[in-house]
Amino acid sequence: MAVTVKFFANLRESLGISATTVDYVQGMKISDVWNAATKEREMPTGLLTAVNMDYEKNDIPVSDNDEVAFFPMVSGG
Amino acid sequence: MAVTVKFFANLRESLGISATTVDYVQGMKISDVWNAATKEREMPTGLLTAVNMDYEKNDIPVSDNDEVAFFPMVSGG
Amino acid sequence: MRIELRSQAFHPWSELEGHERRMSLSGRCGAAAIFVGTMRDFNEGENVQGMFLEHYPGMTETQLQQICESAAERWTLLDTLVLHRVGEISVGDAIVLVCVRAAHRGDAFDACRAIMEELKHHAPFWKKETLVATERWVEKNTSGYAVKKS
Amino acid sequence: MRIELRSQAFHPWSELEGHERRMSLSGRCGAAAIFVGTMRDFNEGENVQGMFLEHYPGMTETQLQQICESAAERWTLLDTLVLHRVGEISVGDAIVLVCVRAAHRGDAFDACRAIMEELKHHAPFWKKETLVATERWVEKNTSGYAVKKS
Repeated sequence: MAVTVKFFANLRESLGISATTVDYVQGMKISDVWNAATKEREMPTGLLTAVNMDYEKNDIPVSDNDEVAFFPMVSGG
Repeated sequence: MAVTVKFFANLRESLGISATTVDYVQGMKISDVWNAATKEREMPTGLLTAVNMDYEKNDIPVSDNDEVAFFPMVSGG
Repeated sequence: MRIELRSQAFHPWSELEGHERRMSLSGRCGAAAIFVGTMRDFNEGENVQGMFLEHYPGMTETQLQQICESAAERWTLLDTLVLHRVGEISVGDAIVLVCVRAAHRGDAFDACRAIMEELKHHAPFWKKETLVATERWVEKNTSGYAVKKS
Repeated sequence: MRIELRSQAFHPWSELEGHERRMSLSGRCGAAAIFVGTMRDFNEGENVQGMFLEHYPGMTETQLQQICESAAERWTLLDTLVLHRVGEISVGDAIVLVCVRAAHRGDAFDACRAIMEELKHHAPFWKKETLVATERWVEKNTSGYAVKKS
């Protein structure tokens, strides 16, 4: 019963974590995943969120075994 | 005292002339050049005109030694 | 800025390679927008077997030069290359190659597109297509789009 | 449709050559619109000496795939190629290559441009630039244009 959490780019560097897992709790939302993974750090503004590699704009409930990722604005190309 | 006249593409084929010269007459306009070069054939609609290799939309006077060209819509690229 | 008419088939990728080598912009160039027009085997519903591309020697080059200069005034560009075939052309041959290099992608994209549209509408070239049993002059440009999907 | 991430430098013209050979469209293709993004030695007023391009393995490929599929639904295309570098990148290296082939130029141009804009805004890549004395993450995309000339 776990959710995988990933961080990228400067967020990964500032948190000092690239990936971790948090216990899955029934009804937990993206913001709960963030709080569990970062020990309640304040979420920076402008952060993007993906659930199972798809962008997710709302603070929706996650499921067991989901992969949740947090990252700053992208800058490829 | 002459004006060079050129025809291109299907216009060249239908007239059977690719280039010719006509006598330059003081005050002659593009339409006079056409008439002299084609023996008064009716000018097809939609024809483009260039004077000295620049497009010219109006029936302006030409000068001695000018090169006047008549051609259909272009289709390169 | 380099503009050339070619009476022989050319290979777009080799041309780009050679041009880049001769006109290196390393470090300054962030974006290259390229267009290659090639000869299809169909046009307006008919099979096309070959093509003759007539031009107006002198005026064609002058018009292409003006088109590229006008793009260079409107956008911030580093370099422009235009190659265009003339004469007998076979199916699959490249007809036109436009390569615009700039620091930024918007400038490169916009200028490349504008040069192609201007070229299609103002550069004195005329296509005569060889169909299965006949020939025809192409008397207008297409919009540049396939018939819209529903 | 072919989408690849590359951890080694690639040569855009050779890639286009090889791709065309593998995926020949001769006769059907009338237009190829290509974009090559290369690493500049300056960005936002600073000298840049190198770059690390981070990505999200799995999601990056999925997003690129979705971007190309969405373009193929919107325009009438024959083929799409996207190559994108990841990892350590040197000045002058190609970062991204997009090649869209279609029967008609409007479809090719529009789709190539849309794919690049979507890629810049939605594909999970992050650039970390090495400046003369420091490093910095690139936190926003540029508009794609040089500062307007007056």
